[in-house]
Amino acid sequence: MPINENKEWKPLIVAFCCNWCSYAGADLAGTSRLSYPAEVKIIKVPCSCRVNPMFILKAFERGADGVIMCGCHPGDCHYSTGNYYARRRMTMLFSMLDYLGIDRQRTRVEWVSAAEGQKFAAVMNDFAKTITELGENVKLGDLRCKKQQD
Amino acid sequence: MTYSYFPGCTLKTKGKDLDSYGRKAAEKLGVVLEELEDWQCCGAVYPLAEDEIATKLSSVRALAAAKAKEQPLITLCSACHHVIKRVNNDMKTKEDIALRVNNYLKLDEAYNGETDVLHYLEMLRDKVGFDNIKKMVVNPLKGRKIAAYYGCMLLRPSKEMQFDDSENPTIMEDFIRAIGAEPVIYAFRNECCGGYMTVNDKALASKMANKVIASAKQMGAEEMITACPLCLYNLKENGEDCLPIYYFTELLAEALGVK
Amino acid sequence: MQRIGVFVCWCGSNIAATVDVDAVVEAVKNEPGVCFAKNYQYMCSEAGQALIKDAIKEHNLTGIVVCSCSPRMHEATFRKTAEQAGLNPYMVEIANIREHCSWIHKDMKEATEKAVILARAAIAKVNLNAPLQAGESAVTKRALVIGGGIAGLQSAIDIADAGYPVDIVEKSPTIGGKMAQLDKTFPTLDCAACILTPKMVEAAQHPNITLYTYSEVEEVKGFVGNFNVKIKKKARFVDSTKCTGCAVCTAKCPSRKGGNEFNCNLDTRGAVYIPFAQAVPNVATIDTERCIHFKTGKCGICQKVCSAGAIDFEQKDEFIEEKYGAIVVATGFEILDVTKFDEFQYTKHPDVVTSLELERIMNAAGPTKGTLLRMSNKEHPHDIVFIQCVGSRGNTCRDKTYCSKICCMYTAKHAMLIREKYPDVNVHVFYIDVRTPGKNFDEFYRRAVEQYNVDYIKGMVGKVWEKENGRLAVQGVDLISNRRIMLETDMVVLAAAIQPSKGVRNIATMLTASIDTNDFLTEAHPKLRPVESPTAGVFLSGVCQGPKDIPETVSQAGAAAVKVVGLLAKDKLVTNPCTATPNELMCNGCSSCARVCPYGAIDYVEKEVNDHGKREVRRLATVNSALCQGCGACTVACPSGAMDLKGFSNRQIMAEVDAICR
Amino acid sequence: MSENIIRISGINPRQCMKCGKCSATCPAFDEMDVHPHQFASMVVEGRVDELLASETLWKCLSCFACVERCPRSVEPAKLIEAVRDCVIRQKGGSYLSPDDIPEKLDSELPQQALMAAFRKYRK
Amino acid sequence: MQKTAGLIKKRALELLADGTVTKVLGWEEGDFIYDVTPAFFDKETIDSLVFSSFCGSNLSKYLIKACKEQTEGKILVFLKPCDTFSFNQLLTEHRIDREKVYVVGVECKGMLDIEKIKALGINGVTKVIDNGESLNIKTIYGEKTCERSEVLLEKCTTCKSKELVVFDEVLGEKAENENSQDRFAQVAALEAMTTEERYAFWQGELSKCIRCNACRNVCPACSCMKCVFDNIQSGVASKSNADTFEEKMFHIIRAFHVAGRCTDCGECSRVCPQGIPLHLLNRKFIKDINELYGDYQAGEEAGSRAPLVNFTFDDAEPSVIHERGNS
Repeated sequence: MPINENKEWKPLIVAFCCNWCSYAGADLAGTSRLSYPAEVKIIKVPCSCRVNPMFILKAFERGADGVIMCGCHPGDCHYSTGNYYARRRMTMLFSMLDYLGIDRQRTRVEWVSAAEGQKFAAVMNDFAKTITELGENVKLGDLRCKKQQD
Repeated sequence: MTYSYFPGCTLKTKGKDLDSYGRKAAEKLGVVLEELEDWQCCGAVYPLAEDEIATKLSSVRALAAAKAKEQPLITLCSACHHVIKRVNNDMKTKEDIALRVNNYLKLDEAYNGETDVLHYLEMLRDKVGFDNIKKMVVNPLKGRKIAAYYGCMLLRPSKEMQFDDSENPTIMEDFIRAIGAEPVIYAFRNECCGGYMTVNDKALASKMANKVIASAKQMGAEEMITACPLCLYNLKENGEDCLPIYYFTELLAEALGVK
Repeated sequence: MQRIGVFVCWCGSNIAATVDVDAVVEAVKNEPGVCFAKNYQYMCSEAGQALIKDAIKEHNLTGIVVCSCSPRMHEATFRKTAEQAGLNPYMVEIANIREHCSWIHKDMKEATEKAVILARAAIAKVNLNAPLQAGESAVTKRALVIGGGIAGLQSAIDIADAGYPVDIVEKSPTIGGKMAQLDKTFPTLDCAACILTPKMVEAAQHPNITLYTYSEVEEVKGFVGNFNVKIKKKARFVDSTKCTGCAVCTAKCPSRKGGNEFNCNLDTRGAVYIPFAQAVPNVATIDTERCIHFKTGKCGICQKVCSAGAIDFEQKDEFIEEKYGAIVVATGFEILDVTKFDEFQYTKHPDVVTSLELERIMNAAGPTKGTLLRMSNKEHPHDIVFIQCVGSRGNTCRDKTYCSKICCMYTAKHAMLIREKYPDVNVHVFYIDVRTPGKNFDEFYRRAVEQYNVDYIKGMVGKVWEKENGRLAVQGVDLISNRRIMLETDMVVLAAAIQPSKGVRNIATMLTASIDTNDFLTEAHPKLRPVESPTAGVFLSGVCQGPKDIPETVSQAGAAAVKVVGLLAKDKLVTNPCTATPNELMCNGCSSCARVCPYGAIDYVEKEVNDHGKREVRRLATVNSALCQGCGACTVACPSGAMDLKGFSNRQIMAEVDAICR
Repeated sequence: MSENIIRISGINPRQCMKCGKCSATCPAFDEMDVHPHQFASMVVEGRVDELLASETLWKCLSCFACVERCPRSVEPAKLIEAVRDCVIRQKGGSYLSPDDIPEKLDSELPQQALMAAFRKYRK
Repeated sequence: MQKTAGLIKKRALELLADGTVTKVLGWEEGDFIYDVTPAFFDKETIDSLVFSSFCGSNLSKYLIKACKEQTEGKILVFLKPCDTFSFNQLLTEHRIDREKVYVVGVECKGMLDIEKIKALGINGVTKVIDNGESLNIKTIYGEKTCERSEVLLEKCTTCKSKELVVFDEVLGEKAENENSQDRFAQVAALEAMTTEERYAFWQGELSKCIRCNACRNVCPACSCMKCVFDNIQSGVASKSNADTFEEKMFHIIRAFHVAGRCTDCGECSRVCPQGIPLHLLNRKFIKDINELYGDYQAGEEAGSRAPLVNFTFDDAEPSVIHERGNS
């Protein structure tokens, strides 16, 4: 089946959702028929603390234009403390990407509970809009491709 | 034991006794107090407004001078102690205030609250030790029933002053015991005497002083001590029928035999 | 190489109306590993499941992908289906093309494209799936209850009644806890002893309950179903098998200066003592800190007067090791130290007391034999002031941030009891808010105001001091009339905050149960699992979890007991197979994983490994799969990637990323 | 205007739980028209004009009893000082003028009393 | 320096002789005096032990393997102040066995960078005489002088500490850490740039990388039994698949893996043959950690909990990164 035939450019967005809150929040968005762009593709993980920064980098390297991670609100983690570790890890990773000059808007963390279908859809709409405005992500791929002067 | 010493303006004039006896007693105790050169008035009240900088500068100069000498800074007047200790705390913990003060003062080296600020009483308790003072007393003030008047400024706010338990202080009572007298504990020892109203509302100042004096008398006090020239003035001048009231340094000098 | 079947569900029109299910089948047919693909109207129906089972058998499938509704809906269904067809249930993956696709997109082309991508991601993952076996672990059919107050007793009795043996460990010489110190209970005003002591006796006599009083938990090892606990039975220096509780020794003991804790130190007790008349066990205990014999080697009067020969100065601490399947924590509370609130003169004046002290003063077995007297001069008081929220609801270093919950009600109780018994006593209550949610609670409080004329003043007290006449001056404010209140009173009663018992930190550490910033134990879920700790097999009962009154405590104790019984009723526990596993050859033994594990599931062993022929002893992480809940925190903390999570491995997730981004 | 008070004082008046302990503790309570516990809610409600006109500004002793005993770290003395500062920082807002001083002097008055009065009551 | 070198050799001999240690980990001179490399010595070879201003290398990492192999007796190791932080960090991570090591702390006033010396046009160095602020350098072309501060290793110009945080005994004279520059100044300068400028900077630097792995091999924190990049199962290393992921992400992932564990010893930059300022990646994390989670110095205290395996309930949200740039 042909994909992307002469269409306007559409971003590719990967969303990591924890099983207990955010994935259920996404389900609720579906049950409530709240639409958000089809560019968003969800990967289920047991907890936001399962998200290895390498997964995010891998997504970018493979052509993702934006990566968002969703987990339970701090304090509500099914495993009590997972999202606290995730919060530090993601803060550090995002900071490093920003430091390298990769657009800081391409990464995001949102806490979405199982009851927040509305929020899930709103977040995805907003994130997709931001990424669409930013355009294609080429920087990370080109990070080591400076033409040598001599 | 050598310390920088900040006497403050009142101790050079109306509160001379607090200073002179303090120095004599210190000498006797083997404590060297080096008066800071060119110190300026601390400002008498600590500016509570977060945006006040100018009124904190003179305290910072004194603090920085002590830092340069690598000495803790000793104060004697309650008001000076309150102001300097709190300004020091601001310099230590409030980044924006420290930044603005340092930008303004342009000291050789930025000051960030490094100096240890000690009240004379704290020096007696923590450095000399009341037990040692007891040993050095030559004229124990036996049988004298003395009420310690703390007032507000030494104790509060306790999280900044870290002087003693603000509701149940013991340092002055321990001091009284060390010089051989009997401390009298009374309810209003840590309540304000209203001294700072003395200029514009004498009636209020006097009303409040009376409460303190009555409270001390009720518990059987025969005399009072304080560390604050303003409290001393207010209790003595605005209070009705005040008990004999002294600076604590005067009784210390007396007990040590250097009065 | 896997042999994968893909089953695309129409979900009637729920999916099929927006996703071109035929196109999806076509698109995934050539994906790596796929050897069968089909769509069907209702995959979860009997017929749909039969289709899956037939395909598994016919095509020898090693894994399946079902493109359907959310896995939260039917993953369990399809796993069972697979299992019935002889396939490992963990070889099933769901592509959520309903909630995450057909229901949120309108454009068919767009939705179909997305469905294909989601299917591809699931296929990529299944390619890397491995059959997983849910583990099993045996359950020791015995429960431990830590704490012998009303919470612990109720849990223990309920578990014991269900037929399981229970041990209660209580650190003080008797069970009964704080409730034993209370006089009357709200809102019914029945006597605490009358309802508690029968429970104490019941626990002591229950064939399934063993009491370890004057004992402490020393060490906890193991995991749900299999805890190994070491209990220290402190030496009482009294042989409890011989002691008859006659109390002759306690009366004759010459060391009588020390405070009596049971009466909040308002009176004294001997160095050999029985905390109170109804103590269980009714056995004396020698307090070695105060005993003349232990201090000087002389005395020994108790030994001489004991006709049973029960006094044994040579007794040693005893250690007991026991196995348990479940542990209930019921460590209760203590009263906040109010000496930091000396504006109320608590340390200075004996007529300023805490509410618990007042309970003892009002109690017939208390220091005044139940007569309300001022502690300073043992005279009848004419005025009493109650101050609420002392140490509760504040945010300074001397306050607790929470509401202690019980104070409003017990103060109303105290006020009412005093007015009932001594109508001449004026009672004033300074309050910030009166909080009385509970059955018949507000009615109770209103009775105090309306029938008993208790003077409730909205406002706080700023300072209390002694007057010349020995009475107390109370300076407060009435916020309703916006005026200063000056009262002269005979007693001041402080409603001090309650806080978790000090020992709870230690116990929480041993159990790897988490505690919050106030030292209350954390529940697994604040709404849905309120009596379970996040640590499997550990249950919470009473105030150790948060402030609560007696009825709530008893309900929670019962709930915890049911959870324990539910656990002990099982012969085997099935463990989640999606657990973390370390690769021994890659493990650095650096402890990063153990530091982030919320369950204490990771331990270290020194083990010889054979690294490509090289044998050496290394420090290696091991995961106790019975404790591991599969969150994956450790997998990211591990720098070498030695730690991986079954069912959500690094490669599996990377493969999904790849498939989505392809 | 409320924002100004909040900025100068560095205090979040919304932390107040209206327990009244500040007023219960204040030694100058009876002299005041607006009482310490009212300051926090009046700042929240934006009733700053009433506060600016209040006698309380000149009766507060800055003895920090309210600061010390407030269970919610609201520190009413700081709010009062912030309002007082708003008054004296205005032109003509000074409460004390040097001309008033001579009649108030007596031979024993320590200078810190004057210094303090000037610091508190004028800019 | 010469005096300390003498003391070191003397102490090594004594400790070997009295049986306190059976092996010595120190430095050995190569063909040139500035060509100093880590080496193990025993009684026979101890003569080649040297200590000079070119002993910049951090010996702590070599103890991981040595501890495993050491069956009895102790290993003597010489650690400069900054090296002791790495040693502590390895202790925290249970990679080395404190019981098997005898640590002699060697005071240090900064080590020299031969590349900087060469850049001043001073070649053929045969001897360096330390006069405090200035250096007399003997070369085959005669004697030259230069300022000590001009030719310090990068890591020494921004020395984090002259404190030895772990040792059994100390040799040499304690130096003051007064001239050290702010070690976060360069990071702050990069942070102050626009996104595009930063990108250009890093693209320029990282494009120079030849993936020689020197940084990884020298790093005391990069001591995994098996590196993720060498492990097919990890999903990131895929040399066989013509996959460029590893190439592109190597430095980011490496920095992340050592975040909170890196003691800022500066070895990565020192050994990089392409002169990539890799320490600026690690320092960025250190600076962020200090600013967001409170000051933390890896290795300062053995057994401390690294910031990325820790948390507080009110940590900053990741959105601070977004907000920071917008202000």
